[in-house]
Amino acid sequence: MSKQVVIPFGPQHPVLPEPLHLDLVLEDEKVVDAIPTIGYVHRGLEKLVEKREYPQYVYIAERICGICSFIHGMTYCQGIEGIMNLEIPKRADYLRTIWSEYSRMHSHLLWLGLFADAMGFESLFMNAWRLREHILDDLEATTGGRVIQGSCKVGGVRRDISSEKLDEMASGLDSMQGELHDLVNVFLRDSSVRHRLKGTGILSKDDAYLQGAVGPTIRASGHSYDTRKIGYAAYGDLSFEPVVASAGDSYARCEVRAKEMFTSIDIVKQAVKKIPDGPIDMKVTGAPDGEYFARSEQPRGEVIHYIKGNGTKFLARHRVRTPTLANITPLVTILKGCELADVPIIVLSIDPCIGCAER
Amino acid sequence: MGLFSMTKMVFRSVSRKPATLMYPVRPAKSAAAFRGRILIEPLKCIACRKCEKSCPTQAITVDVKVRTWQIDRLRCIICNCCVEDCPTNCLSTENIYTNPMTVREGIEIYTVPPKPERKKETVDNSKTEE
Amino acid sequence: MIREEQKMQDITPDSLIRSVQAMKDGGKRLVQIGCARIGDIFEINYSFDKDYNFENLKLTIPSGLEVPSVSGIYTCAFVYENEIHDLYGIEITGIAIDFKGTFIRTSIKYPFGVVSSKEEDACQNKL
Amino acid sequence: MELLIFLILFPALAGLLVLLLPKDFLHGAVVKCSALIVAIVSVVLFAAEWNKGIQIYSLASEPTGQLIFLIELLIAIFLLYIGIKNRQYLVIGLVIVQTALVIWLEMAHPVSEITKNLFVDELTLIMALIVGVIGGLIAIYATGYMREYHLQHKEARDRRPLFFCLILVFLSAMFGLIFSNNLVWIFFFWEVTTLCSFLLIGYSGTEDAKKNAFSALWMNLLGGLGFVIALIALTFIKGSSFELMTLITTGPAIALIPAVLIGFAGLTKSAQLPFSSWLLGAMVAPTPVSALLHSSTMVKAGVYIIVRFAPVFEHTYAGYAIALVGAVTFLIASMIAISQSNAKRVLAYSTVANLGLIIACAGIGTYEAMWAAIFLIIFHAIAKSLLFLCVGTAEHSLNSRDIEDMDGLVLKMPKVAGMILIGIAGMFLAPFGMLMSKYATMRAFLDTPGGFLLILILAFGSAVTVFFWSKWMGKIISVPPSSGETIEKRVSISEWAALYSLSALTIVVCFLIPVISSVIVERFLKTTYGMTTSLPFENVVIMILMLVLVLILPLTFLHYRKDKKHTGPYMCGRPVNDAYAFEGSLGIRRELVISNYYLDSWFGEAKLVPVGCAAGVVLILISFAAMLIGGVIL
Amino acid sequence: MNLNIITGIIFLILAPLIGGLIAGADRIVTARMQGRVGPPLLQPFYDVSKLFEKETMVVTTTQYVYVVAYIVFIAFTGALFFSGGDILLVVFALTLAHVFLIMGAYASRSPYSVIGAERELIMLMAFEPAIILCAAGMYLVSKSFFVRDIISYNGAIILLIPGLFFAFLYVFTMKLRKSPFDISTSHHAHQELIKGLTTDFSGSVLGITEIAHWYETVFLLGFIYLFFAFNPVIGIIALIVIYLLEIYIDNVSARVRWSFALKSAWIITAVLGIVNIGILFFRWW
Amino acid sequence: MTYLARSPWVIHYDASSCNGCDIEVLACLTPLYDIERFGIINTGNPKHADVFLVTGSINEQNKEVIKNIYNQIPEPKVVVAIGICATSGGVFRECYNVMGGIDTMIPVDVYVPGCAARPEMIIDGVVKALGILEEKWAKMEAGKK
Ligand code: SF4
Ligand code: SF4
Ligand code: SF4
Ligand code: SF4
Ligand code: SF4
Ligand code: SF4
Ligand code: SF4
Ligand code: SF4
Repeated sequence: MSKQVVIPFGPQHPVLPEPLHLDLVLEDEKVVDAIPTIGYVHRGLEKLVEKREYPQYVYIAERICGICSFIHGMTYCQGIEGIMNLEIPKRADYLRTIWSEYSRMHSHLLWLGLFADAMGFESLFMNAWRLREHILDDLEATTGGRVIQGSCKVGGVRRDISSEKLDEMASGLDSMQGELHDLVNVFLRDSSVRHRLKGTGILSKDDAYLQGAVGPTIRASGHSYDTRKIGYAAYGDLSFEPVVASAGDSYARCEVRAKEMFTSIDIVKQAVKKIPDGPIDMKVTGAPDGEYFARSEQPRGEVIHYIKGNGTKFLARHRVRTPTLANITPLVTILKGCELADVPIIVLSIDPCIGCAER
Repeated sequence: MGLFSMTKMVFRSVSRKPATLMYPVRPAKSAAAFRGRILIEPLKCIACRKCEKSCPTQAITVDVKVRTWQIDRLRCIICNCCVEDCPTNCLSTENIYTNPMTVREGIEIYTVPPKPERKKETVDNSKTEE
Repeated sequence: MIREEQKMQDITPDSLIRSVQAMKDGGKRLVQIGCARIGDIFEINYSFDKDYNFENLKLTIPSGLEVPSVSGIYTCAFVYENEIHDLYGIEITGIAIDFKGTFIRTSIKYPFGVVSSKEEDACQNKL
Repeated sequence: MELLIFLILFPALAGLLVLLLPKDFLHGAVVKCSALIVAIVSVVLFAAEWNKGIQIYSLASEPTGQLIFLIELLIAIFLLYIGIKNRQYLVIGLVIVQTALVIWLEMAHPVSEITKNLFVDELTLIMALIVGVIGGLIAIYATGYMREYHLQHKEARDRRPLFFCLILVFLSAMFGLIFSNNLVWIFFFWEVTTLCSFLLIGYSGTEDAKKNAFSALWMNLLGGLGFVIALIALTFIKGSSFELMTLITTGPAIALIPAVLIGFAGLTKSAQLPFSSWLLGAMVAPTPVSALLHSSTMVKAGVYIIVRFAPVFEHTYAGYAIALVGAVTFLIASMIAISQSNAKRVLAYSTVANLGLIIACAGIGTYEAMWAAIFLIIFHAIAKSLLFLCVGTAEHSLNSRDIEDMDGLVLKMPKVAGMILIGIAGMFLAPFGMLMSKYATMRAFLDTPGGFLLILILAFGSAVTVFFWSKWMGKIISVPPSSGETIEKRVSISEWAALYSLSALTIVVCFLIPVISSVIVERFLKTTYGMTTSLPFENVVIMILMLVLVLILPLTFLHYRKDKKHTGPYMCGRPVNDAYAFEGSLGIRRELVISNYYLDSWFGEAKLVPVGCAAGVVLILISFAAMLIGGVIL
Repeated sequence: MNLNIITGIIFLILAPLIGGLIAGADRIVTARMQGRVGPPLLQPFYDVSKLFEKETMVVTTTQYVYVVAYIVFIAFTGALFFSGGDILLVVFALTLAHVFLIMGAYASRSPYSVIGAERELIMLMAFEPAIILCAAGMYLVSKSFFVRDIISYNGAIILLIPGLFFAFLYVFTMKLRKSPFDISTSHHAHQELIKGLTTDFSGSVLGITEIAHWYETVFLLGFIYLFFAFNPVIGIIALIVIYLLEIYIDNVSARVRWSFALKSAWIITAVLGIVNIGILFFRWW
Repeated sequence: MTYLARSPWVIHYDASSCNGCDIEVLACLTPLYDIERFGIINTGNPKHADVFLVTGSINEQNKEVIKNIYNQIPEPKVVVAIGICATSGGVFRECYNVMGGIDTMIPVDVYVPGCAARPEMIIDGVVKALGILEEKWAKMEAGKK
């Protein structure tokens, strides 16, 4: 007689902010097997390229996801610009960079909050999200949207930020740093948090690479792989180092994300200093013909927008390979052998975003 | 190592006033740039259908014959494209949002001025306006 | 904005496994597998990366052809291969974890494998 | 005295009758009748003697003693034969040593001068009731059970006459054991129970059964050896006596050495660590055997003898060490019970645990502890036999004795499930008997200087107990998806009769606690210790109030039955069908499987048994050392 | 019979009110610790009233019976305690009550309820030794199991059994279902078990569970009060401080795994128990 | 008099939203918006909930899930569709796998527009839903008599 338990986990589950389902096979509370299914959020939006002209499609691309909405829009635009070989104005590149980093901070804070929630640390969740509102306020003030920014377009950006506002943003980030430190301190130092995270869901260095992990997930396993280093947008002009940890456990992933926020603050401050004056967009005519894999670093890792144009206003194919999709295989690997209580932590530790994984 | 590292934040929270904005007792915070909803000045509209074409969600329907400009609030994603594309600048984005509704009636219809008799006048008109 | 250098290489179904194995032997990471339908043929892109150098293998096949799975080489390929199967209806044989068409459940079977939706419905104003 | 002799001889004779009757002729009827008679006579005995205090009867030991010696030799020869045939060298060795010692004892120190060979006191009466009534009920149950057993177990040779004969002889031996005042006689009956249990465990004749039968045999023979040595020691110690009642009153200075050695025998017989494995192995036997061994006979003989010597153990280090053996066994066996999913093994571990508790009380040996020990014996016997019989019945219908397969038993076998629940509640829940006894145990431990560690062990052991019983209850009452027909129809009348009687007993005896306490137990304590104790009166009231509440509450079910909307369980929003199967990954429809926790990595046998055995061995050695220091040197 | 039935009855009437108010205050303080305003003080009463207004959905009707039994015995436990009854019986009755609650969860045979039930059992297993040893400690101090005798013992019990008191405090968090031990079910924070034990309770069944929890809170506070019974003022202050401490701990720690909860509770109870009970024993003999 | 409006417990399900509206729903719980002021708790369990907040639109795979959750919420209950995806399918209306707003599957009581809906809008929506909840309760009580 087997003493196994087979239970459904998700799609509706309070610790999973998004629908993903796992069939968990447990022995007592040990996870013997976890088989995932996605598809609860699949909309099929890639096919909308056949109905929307490519400049309009930016707004669809943005809504692949509401968390790193901006980066999706931007990467899509970069893809089109890549095919059409457009050199967009420098200021637009800088603005894109700034907004990208704001997205990253907002996303990481959001994630830290959810992660705390998964550990049953409610007040930490509340505090992370309270801090996140500062970032959202700045995003809203500069783009007009809290989560869906809608400020990117093919050939540049749609809104400028005044230099006073830029300075204000930089100093705002400065003053936020203190509280951010306190927050991060809890994640990295508190013994109850460490008790839950240390050694939970270890992804070895080799597994991380061969199973195609990206973003903080691969960086936490000791690879210094950060797509921003390719130097798209203004990243080529700015100096920063990818945050790397080596343990490969949930704690390392948390650590990487926590520290990345400070890198982001630093990047924004550099960008604010260096941003050149000039136009923010350029006129785009014609239609893309050709194909290109646009890559960029989302909060969750490398995202790839594959765009294939056929010379008409309607693209032949747009495909997004989102970081979550790449991280699913590692996730399944590290879930095996954990405890039921760790399932939410491990699932969240790769920061899954089903929204864009399924499109 | 730290037992109860959260202490500092907890005591800070207790000693400060709560961060809560107290909506709806006090009005919502929202930035001036916030895209709440699309506003039209129907009188300025020339029913050129440019907005209709640029709208990624087909929220706008312009009936050139009956002279109406119609928007479906439950479709509009407030992307601002129509505002950007309108030749007469009759569209704008307010930072007030559409209220929730209990029946699915997001459609608002505005009557726009009839088509001017002669083409030329229209052009003149718009020029003078500018 | 800089445009990345992206190596594209065409392969055939016979050489698929060999080329992918060569990639793995070269220490490259599987970035993604994606598919596009151009008329009646399918293009499957296998993308790899090492130290930010992007390389792509493009497999072009007519519809109806079976493709061997590369999940034996890179386990993580199962995600993409299941997806391609569910969206395009391309048979991929020997996937490590085969969802048998339940990876992404769609209301239309193989939505990308059939005619484009633009041709199929004229009305965009439906509720 | 006639009643005593009747009780000792009648079951054995009835057993022989069954054996001699022609095949398939009236076996059931004979067994049922004689079991009934035994039960009735033991009640009659109780009615006749309950208010008379200690009654010692003289019976010339001469012819009987020689007969006993003869039978003992026959048994030894039989065991030797079996041992040689099966190459069980340990058994052979033990039998040889033991027999040699017995012969030496008989030759060198004939103890024929003893005349006060039989006696009755309150404790004996209680034991007699347990053996007679519960043992009788089990025998009745067995008639129905064995028919079904042989239908299902084709591999076992049908030797039912032998089986019933052994059961009845077993009862005889038990009666002999408790009525004898002559330690040599006690030893004889002791060996008869060993033999009977050996044969009953090996009844099915399978390899497994044989193996376990032999391990039971050698452990009990080891205990028997201790017993013989105790007898030999008696011949050396001045002022000692072969009469049980006299020996006990001589106090620790004289009686400690035999007490500890006999106590050691008791530890083996009552399956305390490190000897618990034989009782677990005994689970291969048909369930009535398990019930018999666990509730009213075998193991009870072990604790009975230790409880008898409890006054000797009071305030001695040896007694304390024995108490610790019991306490450690209680804790470890309870813990191991968590990791078991085989219902009979859970029951077995729980038996071991509860016996441990009784022994802990006996080792402490104060009057309060004795009160607790006696009640533990009573309630344990009733509830445990009920549980074993229920499991046996359920096993025949479910074809499994696994707790996991009892999922939703309330719907499949409502009556049996109800009885299991009563039995389990009887084992660990207030206000049922076992828990009230634990209350007394607690108080006893707290009131004695030796109780320091025991109280801690008791606290932890009780917590653990709650866990494994509750999860079993939960399994039974969790409602399975499709509520099919009940499958109780096949259960025979004789089984029902035993089950109903025992369930009723479980509850009724709880109400009777104050009566039993004042009428019997307190008298016993008074005569033994000159002091007595009982539950505080208001606690009795409260307890009875709770009992009434527990019995009434299920009636609210009738009230709530109406107008409640029924839905499926929460399954994370996944569509579920009536059978609780849900849409799983990879397109598979998955069954919802829920199983209890077994916490194997914490409480697994592999982990705890060695620890427990080591502790048991050490403590037993300590008790020997304390015995030697206390008895020989000082 | 020396039971003070009056105080028992007063408990039966007042405990839900006090328990509800404590829960309300708890939520406000928690909210303030998180930088929020929080609900009104009477929110728990609104919640429960609402639950009774809702339709009750059950997986099986027997759930209802178990939950009713749960509240009956929790109330019984408290009443027995407050009328000065035998503290061991009180502990036994508490266990009985919890077993009923657990049965209620088992009855539904739903994955999360059952896992919640298993975990609740583990928590019970972690909790029991501490409370039994406390009872034992009080007996050793006051030579009586009766609450009325313990309460009239004129000495600071807390000073004699501080170790046991600490062990009890440790497991008290489990009973309050607060972080880090909100393992089997939790009031607030989300957990992998949805709502664990109470997942398949709804409407009035859930309402009853909630009221029973209030009873329990008041009873447990009463139990803690025993340690400080020598001086009512100190006693009340101690209760407030201890409760605030619990809220604080709730807000500064993550939920631990069951294994840690059980292990730590047992180790603490065992170590402190041995030391403290040992000292008591040798003081007397 | 009913206490429903004073203690509406919500359950949130992400149908096929882009996360934009989801995170705004979650933001409502956090200090700045703190909907616990109104007694709102995000229970995460349909059996405890009164208000069903749905973001995103119906698709092939989640339609059964939504129905299942809806059926497990005890009466009286209200459904609030948040964001234009949930009200009409939004930008993704024409996607092959989107079947439209939530009301194609279960009755919706309040529609909250916006893409993404702001926390204030969500609060407004829930408050509006409370009125409906009370009405439904009154009807239920009347039905009992
Ligand atoms: S990774 Fe997550 S947050 Fe980023 S776009 Fe995808 S779904 Fe959104
Ligand atoms: S919505 Fe009407 S105007 Fe716009 S593209 Fe479609 S058919 Fe043309
Ligand atoms: S704002 Fe965007 S969605 Fe709304 S009407 Fe204008 S173009 Fe359409
Ligand atoms: S609103 Fe502007 S764009 Fe739209 S029809 Fe009128 S004038 Fe043209
Ligand atoms: S508006 Fe309706 S009826 Fe007319 S074509 Fe479109 S879908 Fe058909
Ligand atoms: S949207 Fe209007 S023009 Fe287009 S098909 Fe429908 S009715 Fe015809
Ligand atoms: S044809 Fe229209 S309604 Fe039908 S699935 Fe496609 S987009 Fe949806
Ligand atoms: S309404 Fe907008 S923000 Fe909300 S889920 Fe839909 S696309 Fe995302």
